[in-house]
Formats: sequence, structure tokens, C-alpha cells
Amino acid sequence: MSDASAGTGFLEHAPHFNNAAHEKRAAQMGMWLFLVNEVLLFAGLFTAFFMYRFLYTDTFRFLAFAELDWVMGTVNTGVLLASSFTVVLAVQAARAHKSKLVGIWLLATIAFAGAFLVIKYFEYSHKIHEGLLPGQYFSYDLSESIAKVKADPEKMLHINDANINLDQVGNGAPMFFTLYFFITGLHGIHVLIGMFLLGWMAWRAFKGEFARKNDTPIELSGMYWHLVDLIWIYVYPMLYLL
Amino acid sequence: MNELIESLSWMNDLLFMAESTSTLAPKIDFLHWQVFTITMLAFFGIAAVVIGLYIRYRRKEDHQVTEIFHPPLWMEAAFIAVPFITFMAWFTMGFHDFVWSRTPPKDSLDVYVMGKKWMWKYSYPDGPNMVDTLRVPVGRPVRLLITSRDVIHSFFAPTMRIKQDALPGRYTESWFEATKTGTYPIFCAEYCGLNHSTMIGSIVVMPTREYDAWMDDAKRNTYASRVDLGMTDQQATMATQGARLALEKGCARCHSVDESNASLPPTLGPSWVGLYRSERTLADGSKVIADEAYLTRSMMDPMVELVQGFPPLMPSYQGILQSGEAAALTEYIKTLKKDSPTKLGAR
Amino acid sequence: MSTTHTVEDGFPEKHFLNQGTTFKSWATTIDHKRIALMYLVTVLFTFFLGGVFALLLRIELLTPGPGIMDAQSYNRVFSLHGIIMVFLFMIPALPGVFGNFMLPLMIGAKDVAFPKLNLATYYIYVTGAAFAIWGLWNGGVDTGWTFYAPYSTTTVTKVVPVLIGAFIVGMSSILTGVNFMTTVHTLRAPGLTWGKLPLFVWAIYGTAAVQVLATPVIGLVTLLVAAEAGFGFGLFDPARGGDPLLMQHLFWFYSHPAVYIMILPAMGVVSEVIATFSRRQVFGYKMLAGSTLGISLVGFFVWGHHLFVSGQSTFNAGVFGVLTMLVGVFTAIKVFNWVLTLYKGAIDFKTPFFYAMGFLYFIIFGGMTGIALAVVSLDIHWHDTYFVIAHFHFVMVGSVVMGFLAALHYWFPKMFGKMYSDRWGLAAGLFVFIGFNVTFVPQFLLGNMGMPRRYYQYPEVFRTLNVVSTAGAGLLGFGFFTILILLVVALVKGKVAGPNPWFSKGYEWNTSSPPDMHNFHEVPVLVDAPHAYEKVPEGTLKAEEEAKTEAEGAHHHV
Amino acid sequence: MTSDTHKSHGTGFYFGILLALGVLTFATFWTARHMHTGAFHTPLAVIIATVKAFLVVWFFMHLSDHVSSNKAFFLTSLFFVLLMIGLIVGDAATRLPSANPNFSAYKEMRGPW
Repeated sequence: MSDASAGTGFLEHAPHFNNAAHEKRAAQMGMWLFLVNEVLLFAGLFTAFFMYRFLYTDTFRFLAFAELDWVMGTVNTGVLLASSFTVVLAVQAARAHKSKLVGIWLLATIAFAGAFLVIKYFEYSHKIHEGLLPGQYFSYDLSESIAKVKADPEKMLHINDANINLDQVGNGAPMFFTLYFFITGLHGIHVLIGMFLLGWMAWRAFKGEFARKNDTPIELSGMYWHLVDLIWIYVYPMLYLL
Repeated sequence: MNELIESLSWMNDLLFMAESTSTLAPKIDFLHWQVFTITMLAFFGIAAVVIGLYIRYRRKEDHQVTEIFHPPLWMEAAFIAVPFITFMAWFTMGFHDFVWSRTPPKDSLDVYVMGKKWMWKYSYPDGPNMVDTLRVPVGRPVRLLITSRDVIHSFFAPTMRIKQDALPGRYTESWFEATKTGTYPIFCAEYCGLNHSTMIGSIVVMPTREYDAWMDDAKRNTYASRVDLGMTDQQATMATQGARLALEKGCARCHSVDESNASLPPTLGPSWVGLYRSERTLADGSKVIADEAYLTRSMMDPMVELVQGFPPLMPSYQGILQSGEAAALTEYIKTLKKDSPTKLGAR
Repeated sequence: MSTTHTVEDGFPEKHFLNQGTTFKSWATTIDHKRIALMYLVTVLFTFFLGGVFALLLRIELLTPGPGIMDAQSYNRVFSLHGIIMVFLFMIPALPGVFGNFMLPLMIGAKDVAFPKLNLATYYIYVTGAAFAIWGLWNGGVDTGWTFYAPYSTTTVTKVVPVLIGAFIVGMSSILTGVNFMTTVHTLRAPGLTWGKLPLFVWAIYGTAAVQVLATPVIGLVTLLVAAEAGFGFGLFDPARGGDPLLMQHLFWFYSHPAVYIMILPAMGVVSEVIATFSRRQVFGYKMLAGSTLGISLVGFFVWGHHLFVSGQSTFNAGVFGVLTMLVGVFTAIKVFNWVLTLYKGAIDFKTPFFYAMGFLYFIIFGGMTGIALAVVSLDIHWHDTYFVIAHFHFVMVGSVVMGFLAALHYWFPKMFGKMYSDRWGLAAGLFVFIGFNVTFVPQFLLGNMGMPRRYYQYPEVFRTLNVVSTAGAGLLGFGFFTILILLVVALVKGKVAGPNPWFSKGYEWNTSSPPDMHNFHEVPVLVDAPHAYEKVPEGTLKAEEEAKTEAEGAHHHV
Repeated sequence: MTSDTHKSHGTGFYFGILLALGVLTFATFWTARHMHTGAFHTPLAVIIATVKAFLVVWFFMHLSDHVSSNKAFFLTSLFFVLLMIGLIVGDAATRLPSANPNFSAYKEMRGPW
């Protein structure tokens, strides 16, 4: 065992690694590979979305415009971006071995995540209330919604500009909400997992664990959280804007 | 070429191939023989090399030191090129035949096929409905429009070398031209539940005259044993069913079905007479052939492919027409030809 | 392990098997070798289970009409056979057992990159397997292992627990892939560059990449189908505007590359075995390593060849048809290189070598029939017939199980330090080989005749060939049973193998058999390429070293 | 881990990235809803999302500091995402029209064959 390049040798590491830097490199790589798998997991759903969007173009575009709340979607995007920022600061604090600070930034992140879920809750309950539900549970009268849009010249401006054929709207509407709930639901589960992960890290941080030890756990959970943000960056325009 | 295939037909017996009874079968068999022969040659070649090398280079001592041998470049290139060229040649031939097998000739006889747990139902546009037994004339291309009522089935006629999955709620196509009279099996090749293995039908290939006689007979007499297809009345052929539907659902209010009577005012929608397979110019200037798919789409989504010069008035019949009814209407439209005014459903 | 063997015999006093013999020392071990053995026991059990169901199927098919079971049971049994063999045996078998055991030894590492995760993947796998088997026991499923919608979403059988089991097993597979890829990247011993990696390591690396990239998609599909079956969201339901073909696309996006999860490690094993037993570096190392990566990459582009007659577009059929040919080209490259490795070699025809040659036979026929199936027009006739069954059993049972057996016989002395009887090994191998051919060659012919797969009853014309096939299955089962007895006998009273019974220059033979708990007593420095048996031009320093190691090797001569 | 192994960017830098992300989010929204870009707004939204994703991956996730294999892994995953979406949606676009849901707003599009 050739031991340790200077400067990092004092850190603990598992016996099958040469030194802590070596171990950290492996951990980062493992995490990236895990994230690759997460990307492919969502890609399956994205494929389904694009396939049905291709088949039911007008419906999907109309529903994205008229039935999804762009305000909530945009606010949620902002919330997630901000949470990503606080995680970065936590990682930075961990690198500086300021364990308490790590905990504080992580708590901030969890608060943002909570806000995200609360907004999501309002969005969901509104959809459920209206009957904008997946598959067989869909019970919403689209003709009313179409009439409302037709009556609003400003909205018609967008409809015409986006070339949405209102006569075609209707077929495949339950499918849009199937996909809406699957994509946001799977994403929401990831948010929840992320919250637990960050909560655990925060607990460790307040115990002062990151004052001495290396910052790998924080960095890896941070990467996981960024992935949650990354997925949302695509989900947001896909569902709310296109 | 045909003589060559004929003279090699013993290969089929060697390979236990099903009898070959369609125009597609010799194409597939011929390629199969080539693939088989080359595979066997390759295998015996490789086996001979392996055995030869084993005899020549057996180990003499436990720690024997061997000679260095670097592969020459041509050899590496050959390892890539030979299989690549062979496989691509096979693919090209195969894909050529595949496209051919996917392109039904224009004059083919249409039969609607529906898979249902666990039986096959056939519906002749201007004739009877049949269960399990499909009757076709020899020497005439038959196009199958295949659908399913419940889960995925697969229409498989081994002697015709055709197979096509039946998807619920939509139509897929296949076609064949029988070359021999006789009775041949039909299997379901896609697992569909409990009695999947008994979902067996048969194709009866008849001489043309016999077939015509049978068809005339079938048109005249309604079969007592006729079973509800879920597409039509028990008593009606698809076209007469379509004619009735055209009146019931109000199609004929806007679409002319009879142009022989010049005293009638022009209709709101395009005339149905001579519509089938004609080229339509759409509102956006593009052109489309009015085939089954187009007609069905126009019933369900009339505004998407609106014909030039007509007002956007027609409502969607989505949910109003069952899929079988749409097929019946389509068949009715197909009977309306310019030169021969139909007796059916005149206003 | 009996302790009568002495260090002088070449049997180490302390090794990973006797460092702690309590149940807890096994259940909580993070040693890759022990985890590998736990995998070995588990996959042998699932293989046995799947094999029993296969025999039941073959017995049922002896007669054209109903035999020992009714149609519903038959449908469940073939689903059981498929699900157990694919998800619980084939996918974890080679990476889980031999990947785990050999990968660190071959790259001169003390363990895999994440030992705790490694143990976790084993338990996740066991949990998933338990879930699936529980579901299969409690009513079972009758969908086949492919779970095609809308049949799987409307069947009355309980698909949900089985799907969740498959999802969990998939997670285990992903994490194994993550672990192995990281291991290869970060834990190679000093001197071991990418250009010198043993081909088995390349194969495991290619496999791991497929596991990471493809498995999440099957995870998603199982979840979606389960949700669909449970709640009717209509994602694949044509009545609600869904597209059943989408399910097939997503399913095969995983399940075709999954074939390469199974076959690539077997190819790696064969590369090692052929090199050792002909005392040559594999011919065309770069081509073999390159074609491994080529297969794992191109393996992703070919899934559509399962959908040629399903209603997929003709255009897509063409694209997938061409791309499928490329897999054939890569496989052909491998076959040529393996064969030419024998050239100017020093061939020793031992049991592992027999299995490697058996593998070659099966991959030639399995591969060539695969190419034939990918020729689009031929697939019209063969799709979903017994021809396909025979083809993928040639590849998945013939090749993969031959690879598995080659690995088992090749590394058995390394894993347990004991040697089995080579004569009995060859005899058992012959049983398996002949039994396999008698089972599956008639199935090619049945496919030619047009017998569709998953048939409970069949027309009388198919009878003779089915009877032959069943007889072969009996012989095959007998062969496997012989191997089991052979190896158990060897385990109990086999001779001491010594560290390097095959006089191999593969890296894993550098340590004692069975290996030490920490694999190596000191960090190995790997200068020569693995399997460097060849004469080196005279006068170089390397040649002298070579001679020295030769002399040392002679010490271990049994 | 001491700072010498990492390029340390500082809070200000990260805040800058956050601002850029916010601006880009607004840009997606604006181009999609108010700029009347017509058919172009779909690719535009994808491009903007990709730029945002790049910022997050490269700076927030520190991919820029990581070994090149990590970069390769991530790029590979994106390649496979495109492959999957492309070939599957491509199938829907080129298959026999009647093999698609017959009430989809789907116009006949034929492939080269």
C-alpha cells in the first residue's frame, strides 16, 4: 500500500483505496453513473410524453396552455433553482469544514423543497377537484374550457400563433393528465427522497461530522438534489409551456 | 429463377418447412435456403479449422512457450468485411421482399379480419361474415385488414408465410396471393390467454369459379349460422349495413350517394360517389388518396384533412360511430362508383 | 473446508472461506468473494427452480392434447419459467457470481469500489426474488415474461407483485453495474492500463454499462404496467387512446440489451479459457475488446427487431434490420478471433476448454439463426414460433449456460482450492451438450413447420418432434445433475488444486487458491499483459523475467 | 479535502449562475407565450432548457472539476435519451396510419418507403 499523497493522507478512507482522494473520486464516479440511470428512468416517461404529444398534438398543446397553471409551474421552477443554489453553498461550506453552516444551508434547501411540494399540492388538489385526472378518472368538460378560451381574444392570439386547431382538442386529453401525473409524481417522489437524504445530512452536519471528515456525503447528496432540479428544468417547458 | 426455386424445393422437406402455398412463400424459402446453406458451410468450415488446429497444436508440456503471431491487417479486415457484406446482402434481399409483402396490389380483394378471444372472424365487404374459416379464391391477391377486439393477437398462416399482429382499436395490413387450392391452417402467434393454442382457423383456397359461386350463394342466402361480428347486423353485409348507417347517422344529408339524379341540389359535403381511392386536394393544398385510413380519419377528425372548397361544418363522429360501423361505412363508400350507380341506399 | 491440507500442498492455511464461519460472518460480509458465493448458491437455486418448470413444460408437451396440467397452469408455468430464468437467474448469474469474484482479482484490487453497496445489491436481489417468487406462488401470472399490454393489464392473475419484484431485481442489477464500472475505472493495480485489461474485465465492463443504461427503462415499464393493471390509467390501453406498441418499444429497449447482459460475460469467460488452454494471448485483443464495447453499444439500437410484424412502421423495420446485422458482425469477429487463438498454440483439452468449444458451437448457431431472424422477410414466418424459442435458447441457454459452466469449471479450483475429476467433468459436459441439441434442434424444425410459441395444445403433425425435444430435455436435466454431483464431490474430497492448476497467466491466478481474505498479500504490479505465454525476442530483460516466473510456476506443479 | 484540489468559485459566482438560470427561465416562458415565435418555440424551449441544464451540471454539480470519464458518462446518457425518443416517436410517425389511434390528430406522413 503506497500511502497517500501529502495533504490528504490524514483523512480516513476504506482500506481498498490508496487514499481519501482516491475514494472520493470513486464515490463521485459511482454517483454519476447512478444519475445516468436516473436520467434514463425519466427518459422512458419523456418518450411516452413525446409520442402521445405527437399523436394528440393539439390537445396536448391546448391543455398545457389552458389547464395547467403556468404561474405555479414557473414559481416552482424558481423555488427549485433557489434550492439548488443553497445546496451548492452547503457543499462549499462542507469543503471549508464549517459543519454548522452546512446544516443551515441544507435546512434552507429542505425548506425550498417543502415549498415546492406545497405548491405541487395546491396544483394537484385543483386538478383533482376539477376532474382533470388520468385515464378512466378523467371527468372534465373540455368544451367549456374551449369556449372560455375562444371568448378571450388575448388567449386566442396565442392559440392562433401556436397554430393550435381548437376543433381537434379533446382526443387524448385523459392521456395528457396520465402523463402529467406520472411525470410530476415520479419527480415528486424524487423530491421526497432528496428531502430525506438532505435531512439526514443536515442532522449529521449539526452533530459536527463535517468539521473534520471529508465532504463526500454532502457533495453526493447535493448532486442528487441537482438532478431533481435538472429533470424539472425539462419538465417545466414540456408540460407547462409547449 | 422460378425453375431454380422449383428444383430446390427438396430443401423445404429437409428443413421441415410448412407447405408453400402463396406467391410470397418461394421468395422467403429461397432466401431461407441461402441463409441455411451459408450457415452450414460456415459452421463446418470453422469446425474443420478448430479440429485441425487441435490436432496440430496439442500441448506437449505444461509450461510450453508458444510463438508470437500477429494478425496481418488483411486478415483483420477480412474478419470484418466478410460477415458484414454477407449479412448486408441478406438484409437487402430480405428487406426487399418484406416491403413487397407489405404493399398490397391495387386490385386485391379486401377482407376484414378480427381477432377475438379465442376465434378469428372475417368479414367480406360485399359478402358474408365468417368465423374461423377464411375462403379465398386462388390466384387473386387478398388484402387483410386486421384488428382485434380485446388483446393483441397475431394472424399467422404458415403456408402463406404471412404473419401480422392484430392490435385492438386499430388496423394493420397484410396480404397474400394463394397459389394452390386446399385447406391451410391459421394460428394465433401472439400469446392471448387461456385458449391461445386453440385459436386456430383455416384458409380454404378455392378455384375462382367455385369461389364466385360460393360468394354469390352467400350473398343471396343469409347463413343461419352466421355469428354477430360486432361489426354488422347478422343479416346484412357490411356495405348494406353502411348504407343503412349513412341514413341513420345523417351522413347522406350532406354527402351525395347518387349522382345519377341531376335534379337534386348540390350537397354541403363532398359526394361519396367515386370517392374511394380518388385523389383529394385538401384545404391546405396538399393531396391525399382517399383510402380506408383517410376515410376513417375523416369520420373521426373531419377538420384535419378538410377537402378544398367545402365549408368546415362536419362534426366529429368520434364516439358516435363504433369502429365496426366506420368500417361498414367505408365499405359502403367503396361500392359507390362513378360509372355504376349502386342500387344500395339511394335517396 | 477440511483442514487436513497443508500449506506445502499449496492449500493456504488462512483464506477467505475459513475467516469466520458463523452465519453472521457470511450474512454481514462485505468481502466480494463471499458475496459471490452467496450469489452462486442463490442463482443455482433459481436455476433449479426454472429448470423444474422447464421440465414440466416439456412433459406437458409430450402429447398434443391436455396432459399433466390444464391450460391455465401451463400458461402460468411458462411464465414462471421465463421470469425466473431471465430475471432471477440469467441476469444476475455471471456478473453476480464471477464478476464479483474475479473482477477485483483480475485487476489486482482488494475489493470492488463499494463493498457495502455490493452486499446491499445482493440483499436487494434476494428481496426482489422473494417478492417475485411469492407473487408467482400466490396465484402466479399468465402473461409470459414479456408482460405485453393490454393482456398483462387485463388478466385476472396477480401481475403487480411480480412486476414489483422485477423492479427490485432491476435496482440490484443497476447498482451492480454502477459498482463494477467504478471498480474498473478506479481500482486497477499499478501498471494495469486499459490496453492490458483481461478480456473478462472488458466484458464485465461492457455488461455493467448496459446494466446502468438499460435497466432503468424496464424499471419504469414494470411500474407503468403495474399502475395500469392496478388503476387503469390507460397509458397502453388502446380503448383509452393508448398505444400498446409503446409498451413493446420500452420493454425491448431494456430487454434486448439484457440479452447482452447475459451473453457478454460469457464471451469474456470464453476469451479467458481459450487463452489459458491454448497458452496464447487471444488473437486480436483489440478487436475482441472493441467488439465487446461494440456489442454493448449497438445492442441498444436493435430492439425494434422484436416488432417486425407487430405493426411497427416499415421504415423502422428497415433501420432496426440493418443495425441488427452489426451485432452479428461483432459476434462473427469474436468467433474468428477465438478460433485463430488456437493457431500455433499448445492446446490442452480440459473440461473448461470443452465448455468453451461448446460455447463456440452454440454462439455460431445461435448467432446465425439470430441473423436469419433479423432478415426482415424471414422473420415474418418465424416470429413468435418455436424457431425463435430454439434460437434464443441456443443463445441464452446454450451459450450463456455453457459460458457459466466454463467459468464454474475454470475458476472452481480458484474459488475453493479443490480440483474435480476432469474425466467426469467432460462426460457431464457431453451429456449437457447432446441433451441440449436433442432438445432444441427439433424446435427449429417445429418453427419451420409453423408451430407458434406458448402453445398448450398443438396439432398432431407437431407431435414427433415435440417428443424428441422432451427426451432431450430429460438428458439435459440429467447432465446438469451430474455436474452438481461432480462438483459437490470435488468440494468434499477433491484433490488440492494449488494456486495455478491450469498454469495460466491470467492475473487472477497470481494469488493463492482459495484467495486470501484481502486477495493479495501485497499490491500486485501488473507489467505484462495477461496471458503472455509467447516467446519474447531473445536478449531482452523481459525474457529473463519470463524464465524466472516459469521456474517458479513449476514449483506448483501437481 | 482542502481547497487546492478544487477550483473554488465563491458564493458570488454561484449567485451569478443562479441569476442566469432565473433569466433563462423567464426567457423560456416569454418566448413560449409572448414572443409569437410560431413553430420555432418548441426547439427554442428545448435549447434554453439544455443551456440551463448545462449550467447546473457544469457548475452546480461541479462536473467541470471532475474526471473526464464522468463527463463522458453523462453525455452518453443524453445520447441514449435522444436515441430512445427519436426511434420510438419516429415509429409513430412512419407506421401505417391506421395502426395509430384512429382519432389522433395525426396526418399521414410517410417515410422514404
